[in-house]
Formats: sequence, structure tokens, C-alpha cells
Amino acid sequence: MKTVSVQYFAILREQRGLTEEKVSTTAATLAALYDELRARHGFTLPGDRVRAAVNDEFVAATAPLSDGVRVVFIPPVAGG
Amino acid sequence: MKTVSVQYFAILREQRGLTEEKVSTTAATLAALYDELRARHGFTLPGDRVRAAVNDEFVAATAPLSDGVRVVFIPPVAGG
Amino acid sequence: MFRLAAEPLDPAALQRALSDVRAGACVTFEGWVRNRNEGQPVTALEYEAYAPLAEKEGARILAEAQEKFALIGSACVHRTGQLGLGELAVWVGVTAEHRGAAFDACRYIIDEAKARVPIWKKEHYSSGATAWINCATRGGEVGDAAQPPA
Amino acid sequence: MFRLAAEPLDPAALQRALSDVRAGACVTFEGWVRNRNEGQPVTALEYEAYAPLAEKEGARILAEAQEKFALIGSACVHRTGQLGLGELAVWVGVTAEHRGAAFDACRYIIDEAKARVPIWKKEHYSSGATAWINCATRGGEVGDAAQPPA
Repeated sequence: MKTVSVQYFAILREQRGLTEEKVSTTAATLAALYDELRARHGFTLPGDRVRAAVNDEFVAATAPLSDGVRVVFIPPVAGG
Repeated sequence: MKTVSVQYFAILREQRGLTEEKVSTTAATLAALYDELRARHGFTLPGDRVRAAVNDEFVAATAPLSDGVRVVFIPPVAGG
Repeated sequence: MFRLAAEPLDPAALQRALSDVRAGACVTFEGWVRNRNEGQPVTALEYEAYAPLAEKEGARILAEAQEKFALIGSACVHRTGQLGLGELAVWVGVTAEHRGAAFDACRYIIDEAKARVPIWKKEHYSSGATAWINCATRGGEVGDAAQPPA
Repeated sequence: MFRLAAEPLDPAALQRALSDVRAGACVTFEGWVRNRNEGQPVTALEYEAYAPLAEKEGARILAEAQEKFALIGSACVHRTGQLGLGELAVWVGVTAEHRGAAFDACRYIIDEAKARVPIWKKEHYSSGATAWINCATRGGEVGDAAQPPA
């Protein structure tokens, strides 16, 4: 079991109803963690439309999930 | 014999030493008038690098020259 | 220089900061809040940013532009928070000796920023509805991913 | 709106005049007096215009841009007279719903203006020499037509 911190922005923040939480998980990858959270909280965005960041750097969704990291799932961006 | 007014700008103004003059000429076209003035005043620009305007509109250098018009010969432009 | 700003931008000051007697061309892009998007009357916008990564990614885009084009200077500032109609949402400015590089780099920076920097836009419509742009998951909905950006 | 100006330009005011809540993008081009041209140290410039035809031709270029691109507004102002280093020589601003049209139109306007509007530039060099740009008739001379514009 790993414990990670997850930060939420934009549509994910609204759908989760908070900006940050600690999550205990057995997910092996970032993609698996997103799928777990999506099932639990009803996120509308499918995993293939969300990018992932660990400790403020982009990482592949297939990257292994390490204990203690800070994770952000990034909905499709829309600056400008 | 026609009488036209000729206005000079930029390098032609400097080489002629004035901004406007009345010219009496038998030149049939604008190009012929430029060649005549170039020979008289030593303009360095050859005729094929100069455009012509009559009464504040561009015209072809091969256009016939009419009596009483106001002519401008336009050196290569360099705005911006 | 890439940064996020919670307060209204001052484009004249941003451009002055790029002054350089070696520069012959300065191209700027401003993104303004439009009153319509895909036919929907828009009344206001909000931008939310994942600040640490947005700043890193924005700085990387400017560094790429400096590498790809013959630039002298470049800057990009993006608003966060609530914006009204006509307000300035993003400012990009570049300077170069010649205009070709300046146009190409300015366009590169705004295109890449829109595609890569983690900033999100929520539109408020006169109907009272809101939508996170590009985040719809069913067709035909307000905020559908098909809508063209500014 | 195309015009010639004998006095320093106020780009902030020019851009404000283009404000429009339908516009999502504003692209501006500024041409600045550089301190070098083709390796020659430049100390000052002067621009001379054939005003009646410059204004007509400038207005035609803006009308063409409005026709070719999905623009909302456009303006171009060109200085005449003596300018010092770093001074603003020409300002182009366009607004559009979307940025692609704004970039393309801004570039079109400055490219066409430089090629077609009867305005001439005389450069003053630190050597004391001067040259009418693009008007040299022998190679290798200061002001040779081969020099690239900003």
C-alpha cells in the first residue's frame, strides 16, 4: 500500500469538491490511480483525456506510481 | 510641346535640389520623361527602378504623358 | 519571462521591458475575452492554473522559441481568476532584428502555450450555465472540445 | 485606418481604438529604429512620404486585408520625419475572432506596406555617411538594395 497526495484543478477539483487529499492505493501506475479515483468520485473525463504530473513535472500515465509523491491529473488545457 | 508639373521625393529630391518644377517636354510616355530628366539632372536610379504616379495614382511607366498633369517618379520604397 | 498574474495586465509596461536598440521588430499577441463562443453569449470567464508546472512549461516554451527563431527578447504573461468581457487574458511579446522571426516566434509561443501550459478556462454564459472548455465528454454540449480557440 | 504621423506614435491609444468585445485576438507589429543595419552603426533615420498616394495605398492594403482575412478591425500608422534609435517607426494592429486570421493579416499588412507604400528611409551612420535605403545603384555601397528590411 502506497500513500500519495493528489491535487485537483478545474473540472476535477469541482467534481471532487476539494483541492487536495491523501490517498492510500495499491495502483501500480498513474493511469491505474486515475481509474480508481474516477470510479470512486465519478469524474467525467476518461483516462485517455487526462495527463499526469508527479512533483510538478509531466510524467507518462504509464509511469509506475511511487510512495509519497504528489500527483496532479491534468484535464485538457485551455489557456489563452 | 506639353507642360507638366513634376514633384520630387527622397533621393530624386536631393539629386534635383528641389521639390517641384514645371517641365516642358515632347516626351510621349512617362518613361521617356524620366529618361529625359535623368539625362538632364544626373539621377542615379535607372528608369527600370522607378515607378510613376500621375495626379496621385500609380500609372504604368509606358502610359502616354498628357499635358497639364502632375507627375511623381517613385524611387524604390523603404517604409517600415 | 513567463508568468501568471492574478491582477489585470499592463501591456505597455510589458512591451517597454522588451525595448532593445538591436531590435527592428516587435510583435505582440493579446488574447481578449470575447462576448461569444460558438454562438453562446459569454458573460465572464475564469482561468485556473496549476502554477508551478504552468510556470515551468511556459519558461520551456520561451526557451524553445529563443532556440528556434532569431529572437532578441520574449515574454508571456497569462491571467488567472475572474475576467470580464474585453479583458486581456494573455499577452505575448517578442522582439527580433527582423520581422519574420518575430511573427513566427510570437505565433509559436501562443500556439504552444495554449496546447501545453496547464491553465483551464471556465466560461459563464448569459443562460447561467458554465463550462470548462475542452472538458466536455459528450457531443453537442456547451464547452465541447470541438470549439475553436481564439 | 491608415495614416502618416509627423509626431511620436502612442501605441496604447492606437490599440485601445481597436477594442471590440467580439474580438478574441489582437496582433500588433511595431517597427523600431535599430542601431545597426547590415553591420553599419546607425545613429538616426528619416522617413519621407509622398503623402496623398501613401494614404491611398495604405488604405487599399487595409481594405485588402479586411477582404482576405476574417478580421474585425485593422490600423496602420507610419512615422515621417527624423527618428532616433529605438523609436517606433510603424505600428500595425489587427483584431479578429481567432488568432490565425489576426497573425496572417498583420503580416500581410506590414509586408504589403513595405513593398508598396511610397515612403522612403534615409539612414544616418556613425561615420557621418547617409543612404537612401534600396536606392543604391552600385554594389557594396551603404544602403545597397540587398539589405534585409526589419
